[in-house]
Amino acid sequence: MSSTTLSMTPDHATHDHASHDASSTTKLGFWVYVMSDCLIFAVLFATFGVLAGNTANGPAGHDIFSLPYVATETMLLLLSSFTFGAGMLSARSGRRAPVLGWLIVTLLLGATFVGMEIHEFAALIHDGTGPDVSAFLSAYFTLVGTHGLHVSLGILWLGVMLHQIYHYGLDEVVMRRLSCLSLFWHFLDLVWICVFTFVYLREFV
Amino acid sequence: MDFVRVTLPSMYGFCCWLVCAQPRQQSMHIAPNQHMRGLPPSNAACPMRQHPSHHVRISGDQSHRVRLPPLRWATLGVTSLLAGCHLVLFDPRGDIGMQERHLIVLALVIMLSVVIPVIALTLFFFWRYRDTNKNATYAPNWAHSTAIEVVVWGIPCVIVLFLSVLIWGTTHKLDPYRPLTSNTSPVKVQVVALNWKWLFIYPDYGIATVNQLEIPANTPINFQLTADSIMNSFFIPRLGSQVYTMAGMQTQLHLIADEPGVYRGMSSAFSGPGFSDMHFQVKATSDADFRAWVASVRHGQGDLTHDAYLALARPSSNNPPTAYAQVDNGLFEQVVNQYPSSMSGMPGMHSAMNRAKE
Amino acid sequence: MFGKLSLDAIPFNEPIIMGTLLVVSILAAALLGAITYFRQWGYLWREWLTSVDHKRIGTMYIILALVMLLRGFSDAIMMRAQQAIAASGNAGYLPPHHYDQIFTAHGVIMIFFVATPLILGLMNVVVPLQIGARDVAFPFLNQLSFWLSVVGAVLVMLSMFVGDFAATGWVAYPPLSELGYSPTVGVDYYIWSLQVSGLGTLLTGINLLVTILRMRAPGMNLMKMPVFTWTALITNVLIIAVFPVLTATLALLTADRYLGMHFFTNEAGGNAMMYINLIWVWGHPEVYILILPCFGAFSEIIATFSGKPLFGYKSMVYATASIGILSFFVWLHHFFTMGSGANVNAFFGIMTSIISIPTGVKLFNWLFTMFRGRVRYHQSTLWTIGFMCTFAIGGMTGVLLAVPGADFVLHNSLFLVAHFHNVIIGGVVFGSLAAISFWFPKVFGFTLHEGWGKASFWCWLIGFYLAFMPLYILGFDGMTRRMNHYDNPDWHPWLVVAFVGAVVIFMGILSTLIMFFVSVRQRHENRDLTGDPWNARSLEWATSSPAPFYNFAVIPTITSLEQHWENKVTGHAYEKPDHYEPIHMPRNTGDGFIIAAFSLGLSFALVWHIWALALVSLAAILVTFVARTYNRNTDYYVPASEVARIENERFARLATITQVVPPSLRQHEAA
Amino acid sequence: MSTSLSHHATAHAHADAEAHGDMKSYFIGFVLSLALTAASFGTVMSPIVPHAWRLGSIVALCVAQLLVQLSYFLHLGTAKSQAQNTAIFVCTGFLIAVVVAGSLWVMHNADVNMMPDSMSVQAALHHV
Repeated sequence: MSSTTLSMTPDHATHDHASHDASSTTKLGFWVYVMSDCLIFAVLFATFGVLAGNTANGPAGHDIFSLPYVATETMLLLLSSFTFGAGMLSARSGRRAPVLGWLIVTLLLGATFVGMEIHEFAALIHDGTGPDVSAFLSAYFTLVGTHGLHVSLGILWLGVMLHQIYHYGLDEVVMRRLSCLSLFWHFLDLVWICVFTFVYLREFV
Repeated sequence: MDFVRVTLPSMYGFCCWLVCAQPRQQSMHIAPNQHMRGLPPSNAACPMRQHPSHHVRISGDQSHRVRLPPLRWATLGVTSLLAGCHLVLFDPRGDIGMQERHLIVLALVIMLSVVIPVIALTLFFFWRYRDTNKNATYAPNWAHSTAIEVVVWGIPCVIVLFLSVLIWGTTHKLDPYRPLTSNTSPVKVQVVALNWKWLFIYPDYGIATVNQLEIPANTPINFQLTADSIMNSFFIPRLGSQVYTMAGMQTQLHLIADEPGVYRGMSSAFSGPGFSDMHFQVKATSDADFRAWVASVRHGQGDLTHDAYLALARPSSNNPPTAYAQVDNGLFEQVVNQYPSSMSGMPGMHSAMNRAKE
Repeated sequence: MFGKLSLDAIPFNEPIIMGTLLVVSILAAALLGAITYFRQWGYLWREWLTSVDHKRIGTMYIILALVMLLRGFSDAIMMRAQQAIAASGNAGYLPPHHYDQIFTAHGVIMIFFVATPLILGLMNVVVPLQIGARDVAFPFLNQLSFWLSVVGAVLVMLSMFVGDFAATGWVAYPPLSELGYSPTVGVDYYIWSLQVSGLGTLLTGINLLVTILRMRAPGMNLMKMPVFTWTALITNVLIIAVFPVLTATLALLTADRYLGMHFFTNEAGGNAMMYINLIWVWGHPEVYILILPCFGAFSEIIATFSGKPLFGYKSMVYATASIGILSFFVWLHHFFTMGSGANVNAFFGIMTSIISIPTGVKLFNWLFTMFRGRVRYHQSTLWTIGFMCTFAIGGMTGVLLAVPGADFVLHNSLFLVAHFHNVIIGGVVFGSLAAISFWFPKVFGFTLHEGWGKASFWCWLIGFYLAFMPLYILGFDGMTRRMNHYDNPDWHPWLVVAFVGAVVIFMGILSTLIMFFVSVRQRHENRDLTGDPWNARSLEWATSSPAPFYNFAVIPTITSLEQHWENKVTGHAYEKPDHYEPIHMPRNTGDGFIIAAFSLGLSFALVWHIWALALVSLAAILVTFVARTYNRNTDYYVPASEVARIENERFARLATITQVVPPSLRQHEAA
Repeated sequence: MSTSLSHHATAHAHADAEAHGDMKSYFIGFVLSLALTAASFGTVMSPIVPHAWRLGSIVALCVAQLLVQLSYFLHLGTAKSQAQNTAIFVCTGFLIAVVVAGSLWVMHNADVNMMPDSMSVQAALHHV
């Protein structure tokens, strides 16, 4: 790096070609990261599978879960997935205002989902059936909590993206990051589908 | 390059010396505290320990060993060469240990039949095709030969196929949970790994010992094992397999001592500061001596009640071998079930056990 | 305010530790003083601490590994000394609580902070050069990953002087690693250093995988990729596949220790066996992650110094790929004796023996690469031969341990200890030292001193056999691992021999350090002017030594598996391109270093429960990271004139050499 | 400066619209997901499905919904631009199956082997 370097803006063609490669390379890298995140959830699901029966002297799943509550949470997340998709469509057509609108709705839906989850956890801990009561509760809190943490990180990221769209408009860098965030958001939906099936519904089979 | 040419053969020779010529160990003398070190008084000539086939067959069926006569003689040849008779695992005193030794030697022989030629060939090619040796043929673009590929993939596949058959058979035969077939009725011993000492309970005789395992020879011993808190591994090298001992769980092990003797037992899974002192003495005696020993313990004192157990369970190491004339019935089950994992467990029991121990 | 941290966290009553602290502080003071005296802080910050160049980051990985090798080896020789003394009643000089920390730290340091940085460093340096790329796919991420690994190493070193380290063995099995039985901060140091460096390794895995998949030179399809890059590809797939399992497992242990949960506790339904199962789901692929790049390095070295292409390239690739896949089906051989059923043990035993087939194939292929070659006795060739012989023995004992019946008596014995040292020293250490001497000129422009390199080899080889053959024999004699003292006099002579072996290995390490010192001093006599000191075959030797920061002025188009060799034979090597394009390069940045520094604050605060500092550090990390996303000036264009200037210098230098391409090659061209 | 860039982005955007789906496909995906979710909850909350069949059906519905989400929202498929992501996802799926199924098999086998002996807990209680 010892050479003197000037930042020279080259002609448009090479810049555009390079940036298209950069964006698809970044998306591939992010997709591989999402796959590694799947592995973390795989371990949490396997641990939940092993410890689900170990309720020690605490309650079992069907004593503490409420399916309508979970159904509402699921609807929120599904809707947020749809609104995010709609946001991406208007982003691709370059219209900034509707993008901001859709994404703000997505953020609110996500925030409500996380709020409901925190409420559920707080109620359980308040009733004395917190994660430190039994292996089953530890596994439940950690699996659902890790998913909640991921949704919260997604919301934080969404907030930053809202500001960047407002600040930079929909240029390549912002579009690249939006499509990564869209992968992440939809991936959260996939994990939640497994969560409500194997954690909640399985208890009431 | 002569520096390399001189040291190369010597290096190879060094490996052979290490593997083959076992220096005679002077530990065969019979010392007063012989029993402490668990070394059997063995005759000076120390003939190659004959496989107990001429003894009364303990484990009934003959089919357990794979019948490959030439390989079997090679195995015995290598055993005497390789092991010398003082290495514990090559000089077992129990049928399980015998079978495992045979398995080790058989696998070693199979692998050596590949490894020795590979190492020899490596050194030979390295020397033969050195760049200063101009009369060695040089084929700068030769990098493929289907024949060699077939052999290179083929030989390992054949060997692994044989090994897999061997693994499948011997793993089931040597499964620690598999009771030994024998015409003498087994003795049941319950083992509790405490923090850095071993507790042995004889439920059928109502007695217990610490750091001292008395067993009748030529009698299958059915072990049920657990731990009080930290995980350990129950291992008597002379008699064969080891198995983990874990809290809240019960593992099983079936061993047999083919002849009377004093053997060394230990924990082979690290379990904290006292781990290095966590060894015990196994004394295999004749049936009569065993009954006499049980009687003498029964008439001694020491009552392993529930509270006595809790006191014993407190961390300590180098506990001298002691015996208890009486043992609370079902103490072992209480220790195993002190950590109930599901509602059906005993909430009351669990907290009482632990509170007393703090 | 300071959580659990207080002055009595520093072990004043431990003379050995206080002595080491003194020595380390003196050395550190001397080093920092020298840097200040020679006014090198600006240079270090500009050229190294903020560098995103994959070659510099790779070099720093290897420097980190060699420094931590000294710490890891001192643990080793202290253990050998203790076991050589503590026989029949003699308690030795290390009480159990200190000894247990030493063998745990030895395992953690050697695996996570010596072997892992060695292979990450090698892959970082070599992969972009071999596939004709300018840098890795995500240069900033690469820098961040390196500094996260450094933070992990710093945490482990800190644990020696402030508080203690885990005394549980390097895989920290519960219930011993649970709060009830390891109440001190030792296991927390273990957890956070592995979480931080593990994240760094995972991100490097993703980085290098995308680099190999997307940034190969035009024309280089997968079957024209050099073998080292193939092993790097499979290694990075394994890293991405299993490091999340390590992260999740340690997170569960953290939840137990910090939030009172019951994943692996004895009480309330915890199941310690699940930890054992999960840690080895990561554990076994991890050892293949460490060994595969070294297999790749040996393939390149043996082909180059035999003057022949690697024998059976296709079967080497299939063997590497099958090792990658099979490595997910073998983990249970680490706990055959836990009490699993015969069917489970037999399945995993058979799978473990099956995975020895591709490893055997690779050994045969190296053998036939030498066959009918012209083998030059360069130091890296000696390492390769030492590896082939030693690894054959290690592989044999490995397959023996794969037979459950044999493992029932050999598990956790010194036989097992000798086996894994056999394959890690014989494989990874020999492989890394061979690769360092092989690719050193490509990074620094001069070759390493042959004499000291070979001295290091012989010391390592003889030292290894002296140190670990006795352990095989002790394993057969029923001695188990991690024993602080023992009362069986038969074991004592062998342990003394093992100690002597450790001393000889120390001389090997010393020779390596002297080699570096002497080579730097004599660098002008050993300059590599052509960029191809070994008359090698793959693409990285086509560019100059030391490789310019952009690696290739013009990205070559690939038509053959050994493009550089092909060019040399057909006379097209070292052709001066007619014109140069501006090169798009990433800009140096301090963000990786800064984020890592905050993560050191975060993890230290978490170890000592200083919650305020933890929150502040976490916030600082997030702010720095988000601030970087607003920085749009993260890359620049090197003007064509600048590229031309550097390249012209190079071709001027090449013109001064009469025979750029060795004459022996020319004859083939004619034949 | 940004307007010209975004204008450029729009021209660019049309190029890969098909690969990323349009409003209709998002809507279909959403409705399908809703239906599958309702079916899953219905299976458990209403008496229609017999108990023996419930676990199998919620697992099947879960897999179905995963596939819907993957194709409609994550745009995985056999199209050329998506092939690499799909291949990577399939490999990860295979790996997850091995890790989860392998762990469950090993742990189930271990738990069965480690179950305390026939002497039931109640009997032990009787002796306290």
